[in-house]
Amino acid sequence: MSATETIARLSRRQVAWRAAQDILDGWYVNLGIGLPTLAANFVPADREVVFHSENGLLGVGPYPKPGEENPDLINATKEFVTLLPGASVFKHSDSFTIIRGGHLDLAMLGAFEVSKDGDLANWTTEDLRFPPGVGGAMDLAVGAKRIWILMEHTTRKGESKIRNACGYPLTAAGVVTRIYTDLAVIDVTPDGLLVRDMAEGLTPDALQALTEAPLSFAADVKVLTAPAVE
Amino acid sequence: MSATETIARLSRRQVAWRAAQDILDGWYVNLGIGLPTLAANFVPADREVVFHSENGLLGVGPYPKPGEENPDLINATKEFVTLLPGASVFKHSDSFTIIRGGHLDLAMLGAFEVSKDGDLANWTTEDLRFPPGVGGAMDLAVGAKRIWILMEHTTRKGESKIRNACGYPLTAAGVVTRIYTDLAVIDVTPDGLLVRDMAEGLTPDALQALTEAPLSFAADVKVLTAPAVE
Amino acid sequence: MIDKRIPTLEEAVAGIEDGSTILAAGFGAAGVPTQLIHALLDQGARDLTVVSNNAGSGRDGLAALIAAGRVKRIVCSYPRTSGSVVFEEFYARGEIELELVPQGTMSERMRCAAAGLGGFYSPVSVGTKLAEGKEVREIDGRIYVLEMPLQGDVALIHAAKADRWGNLTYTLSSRNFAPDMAMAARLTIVQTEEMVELGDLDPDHIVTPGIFVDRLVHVGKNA
Amino acid sequence: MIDKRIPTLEEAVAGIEDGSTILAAGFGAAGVPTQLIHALLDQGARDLTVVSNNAGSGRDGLAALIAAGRVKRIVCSYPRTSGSVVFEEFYARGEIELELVPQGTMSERMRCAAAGLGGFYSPVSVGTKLAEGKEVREIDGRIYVLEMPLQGDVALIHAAKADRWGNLTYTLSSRNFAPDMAMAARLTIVQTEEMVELGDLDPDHIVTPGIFVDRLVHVGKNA
Repeated sequence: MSATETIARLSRRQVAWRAAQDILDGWYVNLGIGLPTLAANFVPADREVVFHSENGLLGVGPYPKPGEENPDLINATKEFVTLLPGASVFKHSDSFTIIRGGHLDLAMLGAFEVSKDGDLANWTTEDLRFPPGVGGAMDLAVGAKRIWILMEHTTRKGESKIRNACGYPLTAAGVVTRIYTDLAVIDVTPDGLLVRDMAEGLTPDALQALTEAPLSFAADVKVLTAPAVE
Repeated sequence: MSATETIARLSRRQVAWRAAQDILDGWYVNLGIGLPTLAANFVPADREVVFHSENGLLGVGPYPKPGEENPDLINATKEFVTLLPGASVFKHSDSFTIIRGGHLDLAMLGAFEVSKDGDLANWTTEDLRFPPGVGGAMDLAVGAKRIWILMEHTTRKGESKIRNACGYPLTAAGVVTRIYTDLAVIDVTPDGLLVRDMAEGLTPDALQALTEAPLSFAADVKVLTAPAVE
Repeated sequence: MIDKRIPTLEEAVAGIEDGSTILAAGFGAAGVPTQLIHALLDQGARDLTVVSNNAGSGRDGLAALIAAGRVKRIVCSYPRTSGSVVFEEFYARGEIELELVPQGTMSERMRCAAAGLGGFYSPVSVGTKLAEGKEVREIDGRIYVLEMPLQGDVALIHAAKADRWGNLTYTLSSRNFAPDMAMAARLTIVQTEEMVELGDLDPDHIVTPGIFVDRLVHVGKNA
Repeated sequence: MIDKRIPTLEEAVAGIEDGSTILAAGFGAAGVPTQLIHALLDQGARDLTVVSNNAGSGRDGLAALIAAGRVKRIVCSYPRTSGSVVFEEFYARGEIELELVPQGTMSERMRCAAAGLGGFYSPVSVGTKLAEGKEVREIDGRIYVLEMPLQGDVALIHAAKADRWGNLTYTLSSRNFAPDMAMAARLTIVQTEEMVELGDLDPDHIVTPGIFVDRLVHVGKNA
C-alpha cells in the first residue's frame, strides 16, 4: 500500500458537498456546469439559498419528476428544472446585469487551472479540433462577489491544477477567492494561498508536493471530510 | 386696417390641428408639453396612432372623466390620463431606449427657436431667476425619426423664431425636420427651409419679412387652413 | 430564511449615513416613496445627494427634506415644476447644488452602474451646454459624449406588491424609475402597498427580482 | 389601423436580403423561433450573419440553415453543444466564421444598439484572448474594454402571446434573448403560440411593447 493510497481523497460529489456547507443562508448563487451544479443538492436544509441561471431565472429548484418536464423551463445547462415559490424570470440583459453588476453573492465554477494570484482559466484548452466556447464564464468570473472553484487538485496525469501562473488562456485575472479540491480547501488571500482544510493522510509537505503554487497553512487547519453522499 | 390684420393666422389649437393631419396611421408619437399635446385631440379618427409618454407608457388615451382619475396613471406632463386597449408599461430606462434608439416615428415639440439648419433651442432661455430644467427634451431631439416643431412664428415682440442660428442654448443640432407655425408649414431640407403651406393673406415676401432665415417656396405652396377647433 | 420585511419605517431607514447618495423613485406624484422620505427626515442623515427626476413639490416629501437643509446636492432632469417652491428658494440662495442631467441619461447612468459597466457613449446633449467638459468621440460617423455610471448608496422605492424575498410589482406609471433605481443602489429600501405570500407573484410578472431589494416595509395602499 | 398579423410564415420572412444580420432568439430549445428559421431556409437569403447564443443542434432550425450553406458567420457565446454537429463540420472545414462573444456582452451589445448608444465599457474579458484588439481603459481604478453596439437587420422571435399591435409575453425561460433581440433589429418578426385580442394583455405584464415588433405570425403551441 503506497503513501498516496492512504490519503482520504474526496469523491466529486463530496467536494460539492463540502463546498455547499459554506453557502450561507440568504445567498444568491450561480452554479457552473458540472461539479458545481451538484452542490445545489447539499445545501443544509435550514438555509434558504436562491439559485440563479444565466438564461434569466432566480429561484431555480430541483429537477422535475419524470413526465413533469416543462419545455419552457430549462437552466443554463439546458436541463429541465423547476422553480421555487419566490422565483422570478427576466430577460437576458437583465440576467447579466445581475451577474456583471456584482449582485450575486457567489459563483461556484469549475476550472482547468487557478493561479496563486487567483487567476482563473476555465474556458478553453485550445484544443484546435473543436471550436472554442465561452458562455457566461467571463461574465461570472468578474461579476460575482465571491468566486469559488471546485475541481480536482491535479490532472489525470498528476499535474497540479493550482499553479504559479495559468498555462491555459485566462478567463479573468485575480478573481478566485477560494478553491475546493478533493484534497484541500484553500483561500486565495493577498498574501497567497492559505490552506484551511486538508484531507486526512496528508502532511503539509505532501500537499505542497502535489501543488505547484506555494501554500501556507492556517494555524488551525481542519481535516477535509464529507459524509458518503450520493 | 393694416396689412398684417388681413393675414389668416392660425390659433394655437389650429396649429395643433394642422400638424395632427400629417400624423400617419400606425405611427408611434411623443407629444411635448403645451401646444404639441393638443395635437392628440385632432388626429383623424380613421388613423390608429400610439402615443408614448416618457415616464414609461405606450398607448396613452384621452384624459379621464372627472372622478375617474387614477393616481397611478399620469403622463410626462403629470396629468391624469387613461390607457387604450393595447397599451403597455415599462421602466424608465426602457422608455428612453424607445426614444434614444430611434423607435419613435415622430416627436412633436415646442421651441424657442429653430435655425435654418434644423438646430433646436427649446430647453432654456437662461433666465437666471429660475433653475434650468431639461427633462427629456435632448433625448427626444436626437432620438425620434422625425422632429416636428409647433410654435408661434414670431415672439410677442414680433421677432422671428426661425433664425439663421439659434441665440438660445441648443437642445440639439440639425434635428428638426418640419416646422408648423401660425403662419406656415416649413420643411427643413438639406437645401434649406422650404415653405409648404402659407397663411392666406401672406405673400412669399411678406412671410420672408417675418422670418430671419432665408426661405424658399415649394412650386405648389398650399394655403394654410384649419377648421375652427375647440 | 430570507425575510426582508422590516416592522417599522424607522428601522427600514436605520443606518443611512451623512453624505449618502439617495436614489428617490417617483415621477410626478406616482410611485413616490413618501413615507420612506419622511422616515429619512426623522432619521437625521445630512449632506445628502438626492437623485430624482424632480426636485420636490409642495412642502411634503423631498421638499420637506430640502426645507430641513438636509440636501446638499440634487441630480435631476427637471427641478422646476409648478410646486417646486422650496427647491427654488434654496437654489436662489445658493444653498443647494444642482446637477442637471437629460432625463434618459439619468436612468441610463443608473442602469450602467447596476450592470457593472464603466460608462457609455450617448448621442444626447452633444454640442450643448450639458456636454461641456465631457469627453466627445466620433463612432461610425456619429458624435457621442461619454457618460459615467451613477451609483446610489441607498434607493427608496414604492411598490404595489412585494413578497418576503423582496420580489416587486408596480402599478402602471408608478413603475417609472423604481426598477432602475432598485438595481443601482448598495442598499435598496422598499415601501409596499401590499405584502403577499411567497409564490403569490407570477414569476413572469415580477418586475424587480428580490435580489435587488434589501429591506421591505408595509405601508398600505394610501401611501 | 395597426395590424401586424401576417397570414403565412412565407410572407412573414419575405424580403430578407442576402448578407443580412439575423438575431435568432432562444437558449437551448426554449424560445427558439423554429418555424421562422425554416421559413427563412425556404426563403433563400444567403451570406447571413447569425447572432445566437448557440450554433444549432441536431439537423433542424439553425443547424439546417448552416447545413444549407447559408450562414457565412455566426456571433455566439457557446457554439459547441452536445448536438452541434453541423456547425462543427462547417467550422472544421473553414466554411463558417465564428465571432466568439462572452454571453452577457452579447445581449448588452444588442441592448446598446437598441438604446441608440455608441458603445460601452465592460470589465468582462479584460486581459483575455477575447479582448485582443479592443480598446482598454482604466476608469475609477478598474480596467474595462470598449464594446460596440450589435445591430440586427432582422430579429426572429418566439412569443407565448401577442396582440395585433405586436405586444408580446413569453413563458418562463423561453423569454431569454427575445426582448433584447426584438429591440435591436430593424425588422422584428415574431411567431406566436397564441394570438389574443387587443386589450387582453395586462399593460403591466407586457414584456415586449409592440413598438419593437413589425410582423407577427400565429404558429400555435407546439411550435
